[in-house]
Amino acid sequence: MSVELIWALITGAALFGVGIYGALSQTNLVMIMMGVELILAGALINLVAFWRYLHPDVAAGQMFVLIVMTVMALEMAVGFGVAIARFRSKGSVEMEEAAELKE
Amino acid sequence: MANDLALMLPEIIVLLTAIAALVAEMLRQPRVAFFVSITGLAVATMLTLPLLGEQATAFSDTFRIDTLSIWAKLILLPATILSLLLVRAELGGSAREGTAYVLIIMITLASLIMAGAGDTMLLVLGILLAGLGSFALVAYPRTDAATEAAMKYFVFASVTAGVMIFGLTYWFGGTGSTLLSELVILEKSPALAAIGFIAVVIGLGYKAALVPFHFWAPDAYEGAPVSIAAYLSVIPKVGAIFALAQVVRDLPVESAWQWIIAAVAVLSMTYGYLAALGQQNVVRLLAYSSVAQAGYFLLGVIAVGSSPLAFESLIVFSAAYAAMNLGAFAIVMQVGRTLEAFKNTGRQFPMIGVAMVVFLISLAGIPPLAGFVGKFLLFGAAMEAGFTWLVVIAIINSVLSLAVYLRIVVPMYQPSENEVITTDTVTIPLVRQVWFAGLLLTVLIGLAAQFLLGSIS
Amino acid sequence: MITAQAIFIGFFGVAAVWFGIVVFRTFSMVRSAIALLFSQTALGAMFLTMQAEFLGVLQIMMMATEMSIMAFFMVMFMMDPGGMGKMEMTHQKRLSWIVGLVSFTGAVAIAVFIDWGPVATTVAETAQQTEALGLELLGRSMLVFEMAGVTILTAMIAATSVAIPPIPSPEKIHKDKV
Amino acid sequence: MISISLVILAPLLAAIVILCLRKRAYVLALSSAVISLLGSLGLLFGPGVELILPGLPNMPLRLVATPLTSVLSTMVAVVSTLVLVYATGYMSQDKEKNRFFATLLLFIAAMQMLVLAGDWILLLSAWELIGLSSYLLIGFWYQKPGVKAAAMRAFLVTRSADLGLYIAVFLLIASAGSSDIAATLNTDGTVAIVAGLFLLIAAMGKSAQTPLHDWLQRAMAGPTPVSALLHSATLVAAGAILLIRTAPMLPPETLVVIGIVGGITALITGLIALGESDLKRLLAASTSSQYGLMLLAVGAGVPLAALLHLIAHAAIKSSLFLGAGVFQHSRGSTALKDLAGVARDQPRIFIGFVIAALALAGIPPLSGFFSKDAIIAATMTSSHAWLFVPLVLIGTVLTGAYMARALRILWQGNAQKKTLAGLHWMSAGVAGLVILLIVLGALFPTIEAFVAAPLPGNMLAVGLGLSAALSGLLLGWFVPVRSLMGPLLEKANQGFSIAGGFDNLCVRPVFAIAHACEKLERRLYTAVLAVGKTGVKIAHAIRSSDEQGIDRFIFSIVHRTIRLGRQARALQSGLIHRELAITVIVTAGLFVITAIGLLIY
Amino acid sequence: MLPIVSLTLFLPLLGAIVIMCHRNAAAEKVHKIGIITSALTLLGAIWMWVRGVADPDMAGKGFAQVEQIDWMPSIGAAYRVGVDGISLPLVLLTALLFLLTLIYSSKVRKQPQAFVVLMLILETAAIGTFTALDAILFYVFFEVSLVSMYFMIAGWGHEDRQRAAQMFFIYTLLGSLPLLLAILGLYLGGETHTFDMRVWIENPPLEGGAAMLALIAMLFTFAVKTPVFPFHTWLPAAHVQAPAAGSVILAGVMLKFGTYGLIRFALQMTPEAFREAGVVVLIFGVVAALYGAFAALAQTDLKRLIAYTSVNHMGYVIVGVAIAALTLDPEIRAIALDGSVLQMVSHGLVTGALFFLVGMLQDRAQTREMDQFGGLLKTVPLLGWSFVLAAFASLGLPGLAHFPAEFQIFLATLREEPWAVIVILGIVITAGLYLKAISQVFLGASNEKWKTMPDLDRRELLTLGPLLFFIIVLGIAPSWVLDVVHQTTIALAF
Repeated sequence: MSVELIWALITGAALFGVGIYGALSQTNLVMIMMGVELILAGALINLVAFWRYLHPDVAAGQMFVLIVMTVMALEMAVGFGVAIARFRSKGSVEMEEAAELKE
Repeated sequence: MANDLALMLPEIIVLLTAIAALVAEMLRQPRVAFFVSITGLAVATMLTLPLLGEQATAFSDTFRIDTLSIWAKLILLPATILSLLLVRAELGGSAREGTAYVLIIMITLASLIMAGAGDTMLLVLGILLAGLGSFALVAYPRTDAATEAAMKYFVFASVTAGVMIFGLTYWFGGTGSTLLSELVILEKSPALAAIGFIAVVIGLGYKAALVPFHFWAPDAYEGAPVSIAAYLSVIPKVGAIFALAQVVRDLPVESAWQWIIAAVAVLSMTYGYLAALGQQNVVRLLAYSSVAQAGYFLLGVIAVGSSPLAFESLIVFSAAYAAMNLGAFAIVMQVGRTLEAFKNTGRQFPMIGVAMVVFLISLAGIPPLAGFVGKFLLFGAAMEAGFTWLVVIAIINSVLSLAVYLRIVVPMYQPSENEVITTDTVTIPLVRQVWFAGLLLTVLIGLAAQFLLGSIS
Repeated sequence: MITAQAIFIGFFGVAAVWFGIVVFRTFSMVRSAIALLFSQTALGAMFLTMQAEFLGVLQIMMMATEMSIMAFFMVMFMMDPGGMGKMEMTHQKRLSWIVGLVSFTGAVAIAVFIDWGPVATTVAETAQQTEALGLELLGRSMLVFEMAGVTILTAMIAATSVAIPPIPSPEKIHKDKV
Repeated sequence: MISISLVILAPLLAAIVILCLRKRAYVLALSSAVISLLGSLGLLFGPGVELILPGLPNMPLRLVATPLTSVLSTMVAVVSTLVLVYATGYMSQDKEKNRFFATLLLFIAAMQMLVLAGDWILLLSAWELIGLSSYLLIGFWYQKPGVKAAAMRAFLVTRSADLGLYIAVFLLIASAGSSDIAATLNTDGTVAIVAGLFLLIAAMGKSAQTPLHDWLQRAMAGPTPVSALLHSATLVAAGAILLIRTAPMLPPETLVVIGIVGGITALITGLIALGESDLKRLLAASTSSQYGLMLLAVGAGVPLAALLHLIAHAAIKSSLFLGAGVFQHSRGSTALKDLAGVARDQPRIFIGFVIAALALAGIPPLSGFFSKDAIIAATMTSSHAWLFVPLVLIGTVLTGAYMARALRILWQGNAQKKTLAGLHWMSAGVAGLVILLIVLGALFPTIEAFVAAPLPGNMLAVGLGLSAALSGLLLGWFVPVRSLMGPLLEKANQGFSIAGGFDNLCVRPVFAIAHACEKLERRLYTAVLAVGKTGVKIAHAIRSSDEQGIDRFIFSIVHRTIRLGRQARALQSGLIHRELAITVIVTAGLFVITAIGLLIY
Repeated sequence: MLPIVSLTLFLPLLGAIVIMCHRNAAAEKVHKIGIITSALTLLGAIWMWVRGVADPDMAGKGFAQVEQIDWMPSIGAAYRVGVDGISLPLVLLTALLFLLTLIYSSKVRKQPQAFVVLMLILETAAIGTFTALDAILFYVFFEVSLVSMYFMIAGWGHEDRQRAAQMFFIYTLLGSLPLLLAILGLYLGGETHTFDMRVWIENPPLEGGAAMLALIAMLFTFAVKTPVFPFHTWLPAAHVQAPAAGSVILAGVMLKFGTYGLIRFALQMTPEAFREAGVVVLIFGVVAALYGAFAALAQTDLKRLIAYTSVNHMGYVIVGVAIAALTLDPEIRAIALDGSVLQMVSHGLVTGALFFLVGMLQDRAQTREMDQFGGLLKTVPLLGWSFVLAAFASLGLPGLAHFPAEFQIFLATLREEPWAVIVILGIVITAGLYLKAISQVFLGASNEKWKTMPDLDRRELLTLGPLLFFIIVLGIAPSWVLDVVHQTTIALAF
């Protein structure tokens, strides 16, 4: 067992926890997106740590990191697109105000 | 490599179709985009046929050309064509209608990729791609409802995708590979396998609208145009379910993955129908029904590896589901979104009445229609896998489902107080073609299920 | 045994987490965005520490761009640009806090209790790594790579189509005239 | 072969033809009766025949003509022919006479079938069919008040008792493995005792034995020829015939019971007859009483004596009834007080009536004398003579008494002259029967020889019987009934009903059960619900559904489900963070399930 | 060889399609097509009858006239139809009843097209249920009949039809799904995965606890369908609300699905388990028979009364089947089953006739309450006497249809489980209730209100005539049916 791996994984776990907290507690769409970014950051650090300390010769690990980065970027991009559309129609991206569709 | 490309030809054609449609849209030729899309998808379907019976992988095992993925193409591509007809009927003439076609084809591509995914990265990308297109489609009308639906959809999607990716990293840590086929290694650490699998269930469960990841679905379907809702309730869902089947194929049993699937199945079936029971809005009702139907799909997933019926049942039921659900939505498009609108339609328009009744009782699983054959196979598969109790719950839910679907049937044949003929219910040719095709398929799949079964095995 | 690497990892890790927490503790979105940027940069630094130089650099560069875009948007969508009013932007804090803590604990438990097997002590040189990644990209993961490309294309279309202002449909114009 | 089918088919076909043609009913009826009579005579003088017809698998239907059955068949044919002759006159004014004749012919066919049946299934069928036709005949004037109740009563009582026959038949078939009556007569042991007792129940029902005697008197609501035919010679006879035919198989234990039942009936219904105030009802009670005597004979182990009395009684009681019918036509009533002096209106008929009454009482040289003698002699040979002989003698005294009383009342009074339509037909019928009852006595030795069964002769019996009959007649003629019966009169008029009789003992409990079932139907699931009534919600669900019974249960489940659905929908708050929170919590549940699963594996 | 079974089976469906193609045909024409189709179907059934059930290859055992087409060979499901002595009489009965019902209903003017189409679909489903030799096919037809009946009640029923229809549907669907489970169990339990019922009958695939579970599932289904106390409450509700035609089909044909299934599935496919549970089933049968009789006695509504007597009569069938399951003696088994099958046929004829009669009465008087009538025998003699005849047949009078059947059932019962013969009390109670009904409705003084009530017309006579004829024929000479039944029942061995 290596201290580095554990520490890195704990960092990932902490980022994940913070991200989850953010995603659940924020009222603003953009802030929720930040929470998601943090969750994905946790995933990134996990992946890199696993690659480095367990499977350094597997390039797929790095590849996965790239994919996760892509996911982060694309979600941001489309997220902002949706935010703009929402802003145009409603003037706000507050989630609490988005409760027209319900039972 | 060339062989890989040949194996993936249908997907490539789909991609090219999307690009061609995009070009046509950019040239402000939505009609052309539409016809290009239809033609391209039809060609892709044709090109899938020679692959039947193939058992191979492409691109170093990252993509599987097997029964599931081939049949995903054969089911989802025609279903997409039908959806496109519906979309054309509803959104035709609006600005940037071609974008909708492009996005739809892209989502279909994503669903196909998911259904054949052999690599966790492809799974992630498939979910992402399907999601990205869906938000835009749901937000298409730009009304308050549509943007709200898109926003909720987006939040749900991004959070669940994040959790899923985070969980999947552990699989990489455990196996040292992103390939699904390497999951067998996890036999020694089932806890790790289980944790990763829950993450996958979260991601795919959201896509397939399984309880408890379904919350976006009713809102999104209600906010979106009906045709888009019809599309979203079928194609990405089937893709996600197939992806789940691909995942569990290599998952060691010790990870208790069957338990998770069973739990989610029970929740989905029961909650879906319970929630549908009180709906006044037919689209919402069908949304919840699609949640429940996703639960039924899991009966096939649970049997993967322990019953030869598993794949057959999944395929037959998804074909049936596609036919009847698209048909039902098509009729909703024609009649209206509320139960009020359905009053007396059965008497005024006998054909629409008959068609809707057929779709609904097929959804409820009454023979000899497609839904019955599908569910029957699913039940058989689950029983063979030793999940008789699950089948019992499914059967009890079938009774519940009947009550749900009768909620639509009953007003259709109830004489309304004022026998005014609602003139706004005009037959839209494209929609009529769709529900007619759905009707035909629903009946045919029920009667000639062997055609499917024979080709599957 | 605590190595220099471990110390750096620990340091940058704490930094990343700290800035991550700060994201949700400020009352201005701009500040949140900047905190997130720092957090991600710390993460990039961790990558560098873990000898994934290509990824580290990529992370820092990408996040810098991304966060600056985010900052623009902050300004656009912020109700209180300066964050002076200390307005509340959270709800169900207690539950979120518990869930966050439980997730953290769970993930830590996984990290600690799972037997991860033997640890590799050395990795390939940076250049070889990058080469291997390139081969992976155009070899085994070709399809994944291509899919990522398609996804980016779709994201562009999707983002554009939702973001551009709605054009009234020809029918609508016609109707309005009538 | 031909004659055996003629006997049954002739009346049956005639009935159908009458229903189709709807005219010339009496011609057809009479001719078919004659054909039937010829057929049975053919059987009587021809060789024994057995006709096997397809029936149930391995259980074919059989018609047999043994000496016993052909004698009975002849008796039925003769009596029915004469009754038909009478009915031609009696019914000449009735609009519905087609239906009458058709039903009557159906009845005759069924009776012949019963008599000639060679297997249990056919016997059972015939048994039930005569029940049906008697129902139809008793209820012939169905629009009159009281008639439908009488018909219903007759059918229900006999049918209830028929269960005994059903069970006896099942027992016999089960033990013998065949439905052939001849084959089952070898049964012995417990089965024979039990089956015998069940047969007795059936016979008690049909032959109106105590305590099932009540229906017969009520059945007098039907037309008189019906009474004459059904309630003297045929329908009631079925019970006795059944026992006579199965006598070879009946073990002593059963015979005692049969004898006791017969004796008690003879006593009780004799008393009822004595106290009766209606001529037809008197005759009906007398019928029960006479059949009681026959059962005594069977119980004493000499079925032939019973057979002889059966035959004699058939002729006697038919002529009595037919006479009563003429009186009824004459006075428009059958109550004895209305009939006082009617003898002077119809002297010729009255002569016949007197002869028949004397015959019934057992005055030589009429047939009744011989048959009653045979019964007394039979009981004296029985091992239970100490019980049976007094019973027979009392029965005989009572017979004499009530007949004498009736004769006296009919004789004393004033004449009311009135011409009657169809009187000559009626007279012909009565005359035929009276002649028959006179000459029958002479034929008895022939019958004895024919059936080839010894009959115990006993001079003491002759003396006892004769003195009993004479003392009965004298008592009846000279002593007023009130002083003769004393406190028993009241009871007799109520039909000696114990604890409310048939109505209270059977009908009410059955209806009570029925209503209880109906109530249960309504309450059943209310109760089920009450068990599960855990909260106000469910109680509300019950209240809100106004439907009763099980439906309520079903619908309350539906309501509960819908309520559950509403609660489920409430989860869908539209607020994404709440929904996400639910997702998280449920996912945590998934983790728990997984943990359990992992531990188990 | 002409595929007569399939032709007969699908002829009504063809007729339905023909009618659907004539979208604007007049009501008369629609009815004419319906009647012609069902008449041809009856001819087909008669042809089947003439061919008989003796299969030369099987030495009288098993099924005859088998027709088979692959349907889903990969899961062992095929289109297999055929008949044996148990199903053939029921097919004939079905064809006859449908023809008569269509004749009777030729006056229907409320959406005649849909009505006739529904009837014809129902006919195919009913014949299919009886002839199917494939479990899936059986289930398919079983359910289709359910759906069509639902629409029949909901569309053409009386006052409270929606509720009754819903009740009927929920109840019987809830009932039929366990059968699906049992079918799957049998399918998976066998060595070769097939849905061929003949294989299952030849070698019962399940044993022990699994067989018992499957049996319980099947018993539940068939108990609801038959119906057995306490699952019977849908029956009176459905009958009272259903149109006369629906009632006739429901009672005459569809109730037999339950008992037919009981023989075909429960008895033949899980015989050992059934033997173990036989006493319980027997008790249920006895209770149902007595309860039905008593409950009928308390009714004031004529239609409800007849509906409850169905519970009684079907209770006898259950008793017969239970006895057949319990006994080890093939002779007793044959007697019990002969009786049960014949009872099904005669119940179809008799109850059919009774429901027709009540329908006719209701058409005339718009009420079914018995105390509203009185003395009708005088006013409408034909109707009255027909009712009397049918009622006496129903109460089990010899010479009429029910007697030979009930006789055999009781005989077998006494030979196997003597205590159960208390069920025979039922025949007295039914006698009582029918006499009560007859005397209330038809006897006594005529009610002024109905003085002008018309007697049966030609259409009605044409409907009733054949039924009454067969009631008598079956009572006098049951052997022409029993011989066919017996061929099969005597060969049963388990």
